[in-house]
Amino acid sequence: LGGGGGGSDSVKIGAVMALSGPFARTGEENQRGLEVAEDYLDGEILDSEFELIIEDGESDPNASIQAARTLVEDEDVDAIIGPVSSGNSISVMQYIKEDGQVPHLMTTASSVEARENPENCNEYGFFIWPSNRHLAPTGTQFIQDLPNHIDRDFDPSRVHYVSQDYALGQNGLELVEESMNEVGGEVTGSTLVPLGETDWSSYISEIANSEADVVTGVLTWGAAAQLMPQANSFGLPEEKVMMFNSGKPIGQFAASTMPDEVTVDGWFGTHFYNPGLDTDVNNEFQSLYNELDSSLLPNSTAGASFELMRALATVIEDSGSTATDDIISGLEGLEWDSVFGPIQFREEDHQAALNFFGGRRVASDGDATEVEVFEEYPDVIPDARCSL
Amino acid sequence: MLEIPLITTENFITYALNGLSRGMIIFLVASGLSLIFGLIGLINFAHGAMLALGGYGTYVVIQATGNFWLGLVISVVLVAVLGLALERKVLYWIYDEPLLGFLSTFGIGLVIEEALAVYFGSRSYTVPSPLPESVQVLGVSYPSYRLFVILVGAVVALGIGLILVKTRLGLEIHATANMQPTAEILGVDTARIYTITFVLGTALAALAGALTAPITSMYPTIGLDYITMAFLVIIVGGMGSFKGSFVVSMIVGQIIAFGWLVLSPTYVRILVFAAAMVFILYKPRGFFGKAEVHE
Amino acid sequence: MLSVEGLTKKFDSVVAVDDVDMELRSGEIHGLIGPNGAGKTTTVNLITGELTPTSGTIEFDGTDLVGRSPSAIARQGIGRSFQVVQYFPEMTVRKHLRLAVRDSTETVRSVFNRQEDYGPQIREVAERVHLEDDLDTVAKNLAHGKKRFLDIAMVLGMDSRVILFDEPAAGLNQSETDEVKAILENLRGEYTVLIVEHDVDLVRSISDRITVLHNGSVLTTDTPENVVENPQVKEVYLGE
Amino acid sequence: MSELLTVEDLNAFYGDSQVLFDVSIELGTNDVVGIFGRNGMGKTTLLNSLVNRIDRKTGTVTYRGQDVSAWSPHEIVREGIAYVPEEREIYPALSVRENLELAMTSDIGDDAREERIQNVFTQFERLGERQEQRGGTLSGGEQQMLAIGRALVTDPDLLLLDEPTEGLAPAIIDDVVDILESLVTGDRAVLIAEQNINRMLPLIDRGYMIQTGRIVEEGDSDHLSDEAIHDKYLTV
Amino acid sequence: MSDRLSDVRGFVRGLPRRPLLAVGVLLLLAVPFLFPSQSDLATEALIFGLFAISVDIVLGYAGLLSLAPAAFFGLGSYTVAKLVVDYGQSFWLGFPLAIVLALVLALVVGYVPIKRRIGNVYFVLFTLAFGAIVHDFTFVTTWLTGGSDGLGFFGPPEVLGIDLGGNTEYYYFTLVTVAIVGYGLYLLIKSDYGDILHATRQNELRMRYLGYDTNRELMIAWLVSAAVSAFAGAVYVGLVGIASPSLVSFALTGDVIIWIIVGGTGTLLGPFGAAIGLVFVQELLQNLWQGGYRLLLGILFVVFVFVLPDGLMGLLRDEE
Ligand SMILES: Nc1ncnc2c1ncn2[C@@H]1O[C@H](COP(=O)(O)OP(=O)(O)OP(=O)(O)O)[C@@H](O)[C@H]1O
Ligand SMILES: Nc1ncnc2c1ncn2[C@@H]1O[C@H](COP(=O)(O)OP(=O)(O)OP(=O)(O)O)[C@@H](O)[C@H]1O
Ligand SMILES: [Mg+2]
Ligand SMILES: [Mg+2]
Repeated sequence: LGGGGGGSDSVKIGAVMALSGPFARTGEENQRGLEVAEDYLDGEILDSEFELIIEDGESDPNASIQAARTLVEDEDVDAIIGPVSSGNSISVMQYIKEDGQVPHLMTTASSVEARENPENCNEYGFFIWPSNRHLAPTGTQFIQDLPNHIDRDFDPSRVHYVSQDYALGQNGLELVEESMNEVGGEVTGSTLVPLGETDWSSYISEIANSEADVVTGVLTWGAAAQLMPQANSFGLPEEKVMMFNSGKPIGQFAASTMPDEVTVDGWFGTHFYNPGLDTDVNNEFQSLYNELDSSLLPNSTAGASFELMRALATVIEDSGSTATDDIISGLEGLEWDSVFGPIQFREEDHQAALNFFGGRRVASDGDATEVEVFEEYPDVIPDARCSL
Repeated sequence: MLEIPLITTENFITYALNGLSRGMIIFLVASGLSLIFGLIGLINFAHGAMLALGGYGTYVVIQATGNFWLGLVISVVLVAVLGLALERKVLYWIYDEPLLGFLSTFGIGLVIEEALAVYFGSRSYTVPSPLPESVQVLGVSYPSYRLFVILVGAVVALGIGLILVKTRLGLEIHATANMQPTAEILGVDTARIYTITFVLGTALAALAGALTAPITSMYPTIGLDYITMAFLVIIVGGMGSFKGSFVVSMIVGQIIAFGWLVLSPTYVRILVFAAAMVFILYKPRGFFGKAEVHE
Repeated sequence: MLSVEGLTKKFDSVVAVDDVDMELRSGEIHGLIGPNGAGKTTTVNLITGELTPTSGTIEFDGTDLVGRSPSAIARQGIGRSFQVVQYFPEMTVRKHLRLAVRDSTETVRSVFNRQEDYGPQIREVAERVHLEDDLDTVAKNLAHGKKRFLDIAMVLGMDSRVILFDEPAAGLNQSETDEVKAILENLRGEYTVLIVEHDVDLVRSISDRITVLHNGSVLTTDTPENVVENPQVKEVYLGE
Repeated sequence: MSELLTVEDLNAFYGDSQVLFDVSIELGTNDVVGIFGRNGMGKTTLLNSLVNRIDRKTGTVTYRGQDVSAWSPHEIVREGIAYVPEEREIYPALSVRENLELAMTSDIGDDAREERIQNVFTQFERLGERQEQRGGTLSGGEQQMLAIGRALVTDPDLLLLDEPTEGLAPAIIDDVVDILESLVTGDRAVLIAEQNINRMLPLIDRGYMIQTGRIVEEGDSDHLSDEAIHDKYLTV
Repeated sequence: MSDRLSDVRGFVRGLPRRPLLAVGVLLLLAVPFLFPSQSDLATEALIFGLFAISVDIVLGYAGLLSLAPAAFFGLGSYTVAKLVVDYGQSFWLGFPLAIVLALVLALVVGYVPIKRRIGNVYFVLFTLAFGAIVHDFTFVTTWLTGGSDGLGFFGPPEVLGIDLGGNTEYYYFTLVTVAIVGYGLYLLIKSDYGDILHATRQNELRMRYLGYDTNRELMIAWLVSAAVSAFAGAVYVGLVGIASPSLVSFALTGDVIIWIIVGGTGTLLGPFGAAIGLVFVQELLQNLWQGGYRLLLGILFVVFVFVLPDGLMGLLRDEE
């Protein structure tokens, strides 16, 4: 394995965050998670101040690569956290694999392309976010379990798929089709909304007229912020069971400025972060988060980068070294208690194993996010598909 | 592969209303642009930023008072005042240079959007709908806020259309736009006409922003997603033809509302842009524009 | 040399040019006069390709010009000046003439041209219109009369055989008008000239033949002496 | 004779170059006055200065006792002045009728407006035939008629005409001169800039001769019809 | 203020030109040695400089404001990336192909608007729509362009035993290509063709009646511009190793317009210098005020449009 800045005095960690462009909202929360982690660690690793250098990846693969390059080649960082989306992450992964060669901890990259394509996944990369192959079957399973929790007559074996018309949405569709087939159901139709679309009325009509009773899919925060209020105004959740993966809508309300008036009735989701989880680390995470000047609530996106930073600190503290090899071997198989509950970086493919649940957001009265958990899904991580 | 599904009357009405409300929103954005562009000849690229300001202004007032209508009025007035200041202090002397006009409004728009991004962050804000209920129209249930938007669009269209066609102000706007020094010696206070037109156009952008806020969510560059379409609409409708931008907005709204039945939505959008481009080529003066003028 | 037959141009309901037959003989100076709106400018625009005729033919040296672009027609050897002088305000007189003199069809080869090429031709043309001392003046700074001359010089420089002048003396004072007249006289025999002009004295004194248009149709084509005496022309145009 | 317009020590500039030098003229309420001079001597500039259509000027222009030097053009013309510019400046996209409508301020009643328009159509039949045609498609001469018509509909107290016969066919010039004759007999003041002095002499009460921006001669028709003056200032 | 300006002007004019040029060239040659950590950035700056020049030819000389330059830049990047990543072809094959594709696309897009002389304002909006289509298209056609993931990752090949993948090597490669292409454009513009464009801008009617096929002349400028933009995009993708939607985005178009205005339209050298300067300024500012760069850039741009519409070159050039 290659270099890494083992020799320098203080620990240097680089982050590529989407601070502008379509994923800026995710990037902002990722960054906030890092700030919380700095507070949490008192700014120190190995008893001396560590340096956190954040570069803007502009929500774009090419800018992300450039940012990573600057971090590795000019700043000589010991590890990189980020960037956000799969597309951006893939470009950085390829760069790390070929040239960069430092530990690379990704925040929300979830596409199959990033996680399973042997050209992309590599020995340097670690993933804390569940992959789409995680999300789709769990969501499908939850849909099958939903009739036990909803007092409505509907057929969980037929779903309509909704997402945005780009890689994430296109990939998600295939996976949902696959997992629906596995449970003997089907995807009866799909709506892929153009990027940058602000008026969703036609698509809502399409969804309303779909054959299926259940609507599912993956949404970015931006898309969810468009879909939810507009669908509510058309009364869509009264006609269809709305169940989305990837923390929408459960996390959505926490991490956006969705007003209270946007009703949550009829919206369901699967997620791995329960804000109500009563553990030391989650309580501290939440209180540090709330001290920051943010109108938002603690959420999984901030939690992800928070935990990546913690994991790095733990590994460096344990081995006393910032050498690339030492960090990677430390991370492999690392188990710890996170804001998501118990979690582990699997040795075979560097994917995090964590537990899921299905439920819904309920209207809250304070700043705490209330989540009603219907079902728990531990051990849903699929077999390793990428050998490093 | 194209497949044309059968649709029921109810669906048809819902789709048509979708198209109508979408068309009206496009029109609200386009109407201000059309005034400023069609009549002053200025490609006002800051229009999108004004729209965003209208939306954010409404959001801020709602945060403070909880009242949407107050937010709407205040933000439209404030943006109009900003438009007044811009026109009086900055833009008035570049009207006869379209390229410079485009560039300066491009710069001003950039500054406003980036300032919004720095201040509010790039996350989006959702504004609650002031009319959350649905009502029955023509046998289907439809969100009343969208019907309200349709109504406002229609009133704006009619009101401004009448001003342009029936009033002396309309004639003076035309005269000033085409040959300002001549309008002056015919007794037209052209400085006032420029100001009125620009401020009115800007206020319409803010109105569009405030009205769309409860439908969509606000983010700093939201304007860019609207104005490309709005520009095409006013060109296809015919430079300076208010009627044209109205009719074309309605057509585009309906195309998108029904287009997904036969084609994937992204391609519908691409198709609309492409069709508009072809149209510009074959009829640069647009649907309702007048024929080429010789010297 | 150049002949039009049955030339007609309709704008919506207005028939601006109505079945006009006209022939320019090689080397002659031909006047084209008529009341305002008679169709003179439109005729010139039709010949030069600015407008496409509704019907009729325009034949030049045995080829049909209808449907060709203005630049193609100009390259065939038909030059024109405009009712309102047309020039490049920010360029020097020398550059104007250089653009006129050089081969207008070549672009890329011009990379290898040198500054001093075309010098003699430019000087020769400038001298014809008395602009030789203004070669380095930027055109917008020229007096109005000299702008006129510059316009004419460009046409001469591009080596046309037929030149169409649309009101070359408009806006000129007497001495300038006389200068224009001298320049035009100078062209006789060398070029075939069509001149549209309201200064009847000017047209009469230099034209070999004059065509009178009225309401888009040819009233008469004749020698200057006969045209001025023609009662119809007097009635509709000269107004005596 | 009561004063309508007084110009004192007018200097006018385009950029750095001065075009008018210390020009002073005056005009009574019913005066018909000519400004004569060769091309480029400053006639148009003088008229433009009166209504403030110029980059920069010094000196005072007094109209009906008010100093209007710093007023904007529309404010000045609203005091009862009509201007027929040299370039005609017809609105190409507006119809003949709309061009006329535009010149009349909104305080004129509908009947009066229509009557004035019809008057113009009687004076220029050709315009009447083409009232819905767009200004830009009129021929040069037709545009000149429209420009004059556009001044007449305002029923001005002072009419400024800049070379009303330029670019017109001789027959039309006769018509225009006829119209001017009918105008000058009315109770309004007229200021005409012209090169074509002989046509104008019968019409005017007084005239000024302008030479490179300076008034060099002033007097009545008789005085100005002097061949010597013509030779000196008009021919070459 | 204007005193200060004329001081600057006087100073600059007083400087001997040739030695200044020599210093500039030496500086460019020495970048990898003087600032080894900045050579990537310097490479990017040079490429954007060339891109700015290519766009200046249509905007500054032909007078056509296109809002789609990024489409051609991106086309160059995507062509190379597609060949290398999906078809495993040679990196070099991408260059001629990129240029050919750009020429074809430019011809298709520009032919009718230029031929019909749809007018400046319409041309602006026409290209705005075209840019929007290309951007949307790049996102949807994942099978062709990789959608939002882009097409990557790859490095430039070895030539004559030199591995262009190294920062220094690629810098010199870029320097040489930019110098050659840039000088070629300079020659073209300084020749009679520059005058033809200049004159056409001022009075197209007159040019046509001088026998010039002005449509053809404008078309040539448009094609040259598109080809050079695509070429710049192709060089660029070798640097970053991935083609992604940001390369066809409106933001990039906005940037190139800003560079041109700040540098001075129709001066070639101005936009070139401004692009290079602003790329470095961006890097500097980004470390000082995260997110504020574009705001400052916007303010800078507005200041230039209103106060110095002739750009930096206008500031330095002699006044008549
Ligand atoms: N594009 C057009 N649309 C409609 N009518 C037109 C158009 N162009 C010209 N005309 C009409 O055609 C007639 C002839 O116009 P033209 O300009 O040829 O006259 P002209 O003889 O040059 O007159 P002038 O001496 O006044 O310049 C006029 O009645 C004019 O109104
Ligand atoms: N916009 C301008 N910029 C610079 N100089 C100008 C401008 N307009 C006119 N001039 C100059 O001012 C002088 C006077 O011009 P003006 O038009 O007043 O003359 P004129 O007597 O009306 O001539 P004409 O008989 O040609 O109409 C001329 O030398 C002319 O070149
Ligand atoms: Mg004519
Ligand atoms: Mg004059």
